[in-house]
Amino acid sequence: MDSILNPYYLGIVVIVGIYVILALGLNIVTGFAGQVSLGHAAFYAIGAYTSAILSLQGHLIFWLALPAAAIVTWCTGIVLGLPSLRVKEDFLAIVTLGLGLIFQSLANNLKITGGALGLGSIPQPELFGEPMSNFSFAVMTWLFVALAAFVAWRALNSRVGRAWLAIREDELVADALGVNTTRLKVLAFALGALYAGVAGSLFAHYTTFISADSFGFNESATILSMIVLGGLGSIPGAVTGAILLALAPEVLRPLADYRMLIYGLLLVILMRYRPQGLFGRSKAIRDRYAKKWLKKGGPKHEAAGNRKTH
Amino acid sequence: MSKQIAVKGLEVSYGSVEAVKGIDLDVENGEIVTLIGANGAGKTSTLQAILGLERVKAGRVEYLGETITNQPTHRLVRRGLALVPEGRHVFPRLSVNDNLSLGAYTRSISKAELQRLKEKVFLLFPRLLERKQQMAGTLSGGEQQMLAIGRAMMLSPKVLLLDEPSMGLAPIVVKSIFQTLKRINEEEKLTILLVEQNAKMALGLAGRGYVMENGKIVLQGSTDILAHDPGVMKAYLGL
Amino acid sequence: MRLLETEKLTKTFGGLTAVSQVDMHVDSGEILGLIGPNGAGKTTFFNLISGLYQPTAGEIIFQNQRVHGFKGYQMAEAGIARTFQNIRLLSSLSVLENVLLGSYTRGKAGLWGAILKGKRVRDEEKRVRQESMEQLELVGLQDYAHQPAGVLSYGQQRKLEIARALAIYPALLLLDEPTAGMNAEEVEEIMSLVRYLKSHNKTIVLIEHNMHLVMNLCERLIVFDHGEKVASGSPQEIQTNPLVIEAYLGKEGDDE
Amino acid sequence: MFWQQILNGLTLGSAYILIALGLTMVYGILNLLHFAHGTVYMVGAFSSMVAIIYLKLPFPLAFLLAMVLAGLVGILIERIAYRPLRNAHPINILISGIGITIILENLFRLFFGAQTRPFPNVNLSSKTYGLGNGLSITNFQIYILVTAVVLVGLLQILIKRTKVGTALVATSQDMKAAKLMGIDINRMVALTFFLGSALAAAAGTLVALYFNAIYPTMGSMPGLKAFSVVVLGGLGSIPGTIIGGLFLGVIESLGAGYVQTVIDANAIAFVILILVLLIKPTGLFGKKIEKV
Repeated sequence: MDSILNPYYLGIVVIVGIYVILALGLNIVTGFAGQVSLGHAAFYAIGAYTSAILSLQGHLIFWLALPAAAIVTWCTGIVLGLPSLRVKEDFLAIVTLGLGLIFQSLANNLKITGGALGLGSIPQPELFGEPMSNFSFAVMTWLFVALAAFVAWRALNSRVGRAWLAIREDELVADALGVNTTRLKVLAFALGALYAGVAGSLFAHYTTFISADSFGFNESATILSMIVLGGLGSIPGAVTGAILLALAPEVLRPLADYRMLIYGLLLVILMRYRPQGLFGRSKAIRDRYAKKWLKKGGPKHEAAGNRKTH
Repeated sequence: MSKQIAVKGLEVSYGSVEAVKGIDLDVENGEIVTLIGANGAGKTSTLQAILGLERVKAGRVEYLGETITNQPTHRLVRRGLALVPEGRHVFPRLSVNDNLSLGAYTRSISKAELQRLKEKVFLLFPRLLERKQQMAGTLSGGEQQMLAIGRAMMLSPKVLLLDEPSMGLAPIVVKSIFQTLKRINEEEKLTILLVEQNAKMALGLAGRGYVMENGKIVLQGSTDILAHDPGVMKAYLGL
Repeated sequence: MRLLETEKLTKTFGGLTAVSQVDMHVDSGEILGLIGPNGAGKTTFFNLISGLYQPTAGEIIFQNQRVHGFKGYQMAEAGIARTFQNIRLLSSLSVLENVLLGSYTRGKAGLWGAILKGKRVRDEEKRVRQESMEQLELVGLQDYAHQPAGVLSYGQQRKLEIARALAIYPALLLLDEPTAGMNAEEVEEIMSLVRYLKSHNKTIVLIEHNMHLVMNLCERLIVFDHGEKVASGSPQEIQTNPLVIEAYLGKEGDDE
Repeated sequence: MFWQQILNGLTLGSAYILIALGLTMVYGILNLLHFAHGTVYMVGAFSSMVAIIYLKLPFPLAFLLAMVLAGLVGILIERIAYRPLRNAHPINILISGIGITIILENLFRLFFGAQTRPFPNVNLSSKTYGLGNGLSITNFQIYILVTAVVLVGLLQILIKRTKVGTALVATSQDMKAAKLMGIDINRMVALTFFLGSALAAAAGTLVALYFNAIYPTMGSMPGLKAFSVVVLGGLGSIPGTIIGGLFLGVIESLGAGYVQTVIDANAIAFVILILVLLIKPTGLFGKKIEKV
């Protein structure tokens, strides 16, 4: 019992929980709606900085700063989603990658974000007038995880969720069936951003110090790897993938210098031998991409009725 | 007569779906053989498997008496096996002329010989000569089909495999293309294996035929007999 | 009554004119056939009137309303549904889910409603499921409702696409080569489905290469060639139109 | 001052072009975003260094050897990380590329350490030539500009004038049809990776020489920026990439002086990219893709 309440382990529990929320959010954007984002960390950063700045300069308590961060990221998601989501697929991946780098760069240079020094002394949350213990913070984080998973599940199994899947599978068909694809894509983007905002706020108030280094391209790539490892579009997959990859650096810590090397190897091996992820519905998704491939005339099958049209 | 192509117990599958379930088929020197059947019957898979574009799961493919099962496509092409694929697959942003040159890519021939081969193609399809410098992607469907066949002829193939050359073309264009195929077969003594959904046209052109359903060959024989088979008449000729 | 009308509808891609100055109309309750060689612009024309392409010039009038510049989803909301020549089902979703998507325009539930899932949202979900099952029954696929759409046979997939389009409850149904690649038996089934829809006052425009079907089913035909409307009239008129014979059908006689 | 910035920008742009051409060619033939390309640039710089220090090769030979070595590494990356995934989801391929990046960066870190090293002494000292009106150019800048022109020219000749170049073009237009012409697809893919990686290695070596700095993560930012060049140029278009590279180099060079207080020079590339895509979602030279 003693060892579980050890702050080091509790810290890991909190950080893993934060990653799960991040992964659940990106899973809505990429897994449900099929929009590849390589800049998810930007929203994570916006959430963290908003919450930190509101507490430090606006003297807002955590319980108000967190929802404020969520609203700000939701709105930023809409504002950034509207123009970015006009471009498709590979273009979108690069645009979101760019957004991530731009925000990191802003955080590094603006006064309000503390520039390269970052922001410190972010107040820890209080509960009933007392500072929250590490244990209660961990419990609270995982309550947010549960809420995030529940919301994602409700959203998926609804009219809106079906429209997302339609966009993911075939945007043109979604359009022809009456789905306002731009609106729905922006909606997914905003909801994913909101999740990242919550995660960012939790992160800021847990570590009490944030700097632009925590929100770079590597962070975005890690979150994406989590949902791919779990299986794109799968909620249990996003949770499992996030837990595994967030724990990996801790588990591999004894290997010291070889840690990142092994992490890289793991990614390559997993993509090769389990491309559909742990919870992936392999066939269907692969078939779909086989078709995309086929348009270029690659190998693969006759796929019933795969006629070219114009 | 010798066998140009012999397929024995051929099986092809995609994951758990079996597309071709053990078929036998052969094509003899100088004849036109057709393989007809509805969409999804496994015809295209059969052709692709012969040419190494699909993996053969079981069975054997022989070409000129030699086993060629699962050999890489580019090697089979070098040995004189040409396929005109479904959907034509011309190189859209290359000129008609360049498309034809690529047809002879594997052959080490002189410029003059290359030119002679192209002229032969232009004799078969005069329309292509008119559009020699045009990008292939801007040709009409029928012209693209002519180009695809002409491009395959640049190989001076020993066997020509055609996958649904009639697809999506106006009846009048199909007729003209089939007449040219007949001419090629007669003048060049070229062996042809033709996969078609348009059973009426295919049976009219070929000497022998196979009928494929759900991955199996259900009927075979001379096209005269097949064309009068009640089952074929109902299912494929709409009579 | 005029349901749809186009005036000088034109679409160019770069320098290529795919559809050129097409005037046509569709009356309520009729079955209209579009024929012509591949590349004649029939599918492009469909893409224009279903909003997937934006016209370069010309007008589209649907139910007496100018729908110029409408996107695909707006056309669907207005009541135009379509199928695709190359079957575009969402193959990893179930058969029922595919049809449910068709009923998207007839639901209201938004994101927050879906998350809170109040009574109204629950009732709506129940209603669209029921209606979707009815569409499946109409095309005879109710037994496959919970299978992934990808496992259906080719002919069944075409029917599912029609069921999905019907779930929009469209005023106008566009079918792009509904019998392509089907055997004679399946073609018959599609024909009787189309007849059934007609008897229920649906308006249908179809692109088809199967002359047997076109001549038997359509009341009126329009012939496309090189992006232009070259002829229109009853099947009998079209069959005897010398222009059409020369460009498309080939001379009678050498057909046999 | 303005013209000086333009000149510096053109130099920078030439380096971008050399890196980005590999990405463009790979995208053209396989439709994939090659995320490990930046590390090949790093491998090139390190290979030159090793060749100069340990093999005692003169600079030009070391330069060529580095191009060949990096080319081989490029082929190897395709074999290991991409070929087994040819039918997979693009995101899988992307992550596989990121995995390779992590592996290579850490391998080089283990061997050479994480610190920044100077470029080895090659008896080349920096010289500055005045061009009048306060305009000046260094010999290193001249090397970069000349190398870029020569290499891009050679590449154009290979693609436009040779049989193998036509085969490469054919493969990028329609892979299945290319097979049916008897073209060995895998060799074409390998050739593409070889050429692209060799160009990146050339850029890596020259930039390392120019800035006198080599370190294991030196490729990550140029690699990411090269993506913005490729997208600016319209994904898969070689002329587009060339103009995109020069455009970005110049703008970045001009902009650096003015916006440095808000945003790093590195992020300017992406601000421009996003602005361009807002106006033209398919990039400066992208073909409008309408698919139904």
